[in-house]
Amino acid sequence: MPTLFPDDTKSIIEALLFVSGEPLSLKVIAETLGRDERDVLYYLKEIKADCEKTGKGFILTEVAEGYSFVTRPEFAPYVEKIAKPRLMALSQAALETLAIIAYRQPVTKSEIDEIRGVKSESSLNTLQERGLIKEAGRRDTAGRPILYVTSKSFLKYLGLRSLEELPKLQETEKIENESK
Amino acid sequence: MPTLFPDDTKSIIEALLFVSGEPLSLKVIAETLGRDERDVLYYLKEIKADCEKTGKGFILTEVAEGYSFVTRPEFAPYVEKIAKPRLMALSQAALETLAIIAYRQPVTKSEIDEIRGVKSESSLNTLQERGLIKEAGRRDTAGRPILYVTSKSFLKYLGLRSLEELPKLQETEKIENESK
Amino acid sequence: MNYEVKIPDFEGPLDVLLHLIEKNEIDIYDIPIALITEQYLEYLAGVGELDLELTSEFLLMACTLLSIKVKMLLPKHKKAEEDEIEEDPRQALVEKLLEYKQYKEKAAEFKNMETAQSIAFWREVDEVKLLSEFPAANPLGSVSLQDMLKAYCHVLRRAERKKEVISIDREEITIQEKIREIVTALEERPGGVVFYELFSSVRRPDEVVVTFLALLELARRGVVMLRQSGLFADIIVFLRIEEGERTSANFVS
Repeated sequence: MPTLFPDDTKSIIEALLFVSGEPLSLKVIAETLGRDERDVLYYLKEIKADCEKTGKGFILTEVAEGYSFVTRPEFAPYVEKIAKPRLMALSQAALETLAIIAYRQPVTKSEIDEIRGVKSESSLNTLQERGLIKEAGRRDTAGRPILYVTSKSFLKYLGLRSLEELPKLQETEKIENESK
Repeated sequence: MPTLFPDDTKSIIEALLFVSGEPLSLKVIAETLGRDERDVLYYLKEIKADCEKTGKGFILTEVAEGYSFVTRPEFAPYVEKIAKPRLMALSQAALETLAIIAYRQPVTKSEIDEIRGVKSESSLNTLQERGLIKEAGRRDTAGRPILYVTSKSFLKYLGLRSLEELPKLQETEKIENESK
Repeated sequence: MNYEVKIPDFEGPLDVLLHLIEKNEIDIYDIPIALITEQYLEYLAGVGELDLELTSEFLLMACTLLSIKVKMLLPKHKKAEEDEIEEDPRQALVEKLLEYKQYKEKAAEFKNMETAQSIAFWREVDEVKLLSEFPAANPLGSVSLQDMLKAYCHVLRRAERKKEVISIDREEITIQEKIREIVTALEERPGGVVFYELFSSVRRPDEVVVTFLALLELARRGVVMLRQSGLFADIIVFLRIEEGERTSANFVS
């Protein structure tokens, strides 16, 4: 079964698995190499064993779609530092915009602009990129402006089960007074 | 120098290199691990040797002020079948413009035009779109023209470790004058 | 003289000159300007149409060459050799050519490096997957519920102060909402509703318009029917029920 340059075949499979961001199916690997799927499977097993044996930083996993190298789970705390996107603190403008959306949803950009007295374009972008707000259709008025609402993760990160749990406005005034 | 779990450190470095799409600098690796850069360098050398020795599908290269795994060049015929298609090679005009920027950075569009004897507008656009050059402020002269410099991707694109590795210009005399 | 059938793709006038210098095996520091000018003009004539921007640059170079040629034909001042070193009219051009030449050569080296790099592949990182594996930190950062409330109060107070200037926030009713309202009302009254009744609770003029538009829209979609038994009789609005059930939700999609 193993043929002419067995080591090369194995290395090429490694190269393919390495370069692909997505899992590769047995079929795709076999077609790329012009080899039998059985042969490929044989090498995949070897690659898997190699990774285990030599304590590599990554291992070969088999998922529904195929085979893929993934980093060793126990290294996640380190990998996370590199892979995790860093976030800057939300600006006061973004916070205000978020608060308005939270209490007045669904709400349009121009309504937010009017309450804040300034344009909220970039705040809306930031909040949307972070998945704190989302679009919810359009208002049926002139220009059909986009309506914004808060997202599920907004609730999750504030530790709320539903929007009803948002403190009422009277309470907010209390807080405001207390904080003075 | 090597410490508690030497093997783990090496594997973690592998995991970091594996997960990062961009070359990782010694500094970033060392900070992520909370280790000395010297230690990291030691392991990087070992990882490099491992890749060579065991005929892996990928090798460790030093490029763009950092380290990165890349597929073994001789496997390119297979890898390119599954990798995302590459962008077209740069045109002669773009390469000339890139060379002028690489050696004379920071440099303005009109300086480039002057040297090439033709307009470089579209080359500049191409290079900027591909992230090989970037703007770096403006020259404090009439019209405040934009200054261009090469990016990190430029180093990666040509396989250079740093700008110091650029092939030397023959007219050393001239360059010295310019750099003053 | 042999004309090249295929005109090589030059990057500009300097590139053409370098090509001519190379082809004629000329010392760049001692360019036979008459010969080069002649060949350059021949080249220009051969290219046919250039795009307008390039044309001007090629023509400018032709002028430069011709003016150098003229300067070189002019008799030199007799005592020039003794008194001062007279500048070669070709000097500026030679410098430009040399400078361009070195970058052109580097461009060729870049080309080789580019080719060499094109067979090394970087890992394609699946950003989406990474994000799901390592979800971004709390997108709110350290913002607490209280922070948000404070921000809201702050905004409201600011808006309050400006209220006299700003138009008062009025309740807007959309056609969509009105449609929903009408359909709900009609569903409860299979016998139909008198047209005017639909406007009985409407107080503001814009709401009248919205109500009317909503009715028109419903009629257009075939959701409601309007019936009038005679001239000046009441117009009755019915919900048109078709086979299968409809809920008000269907009408507002």
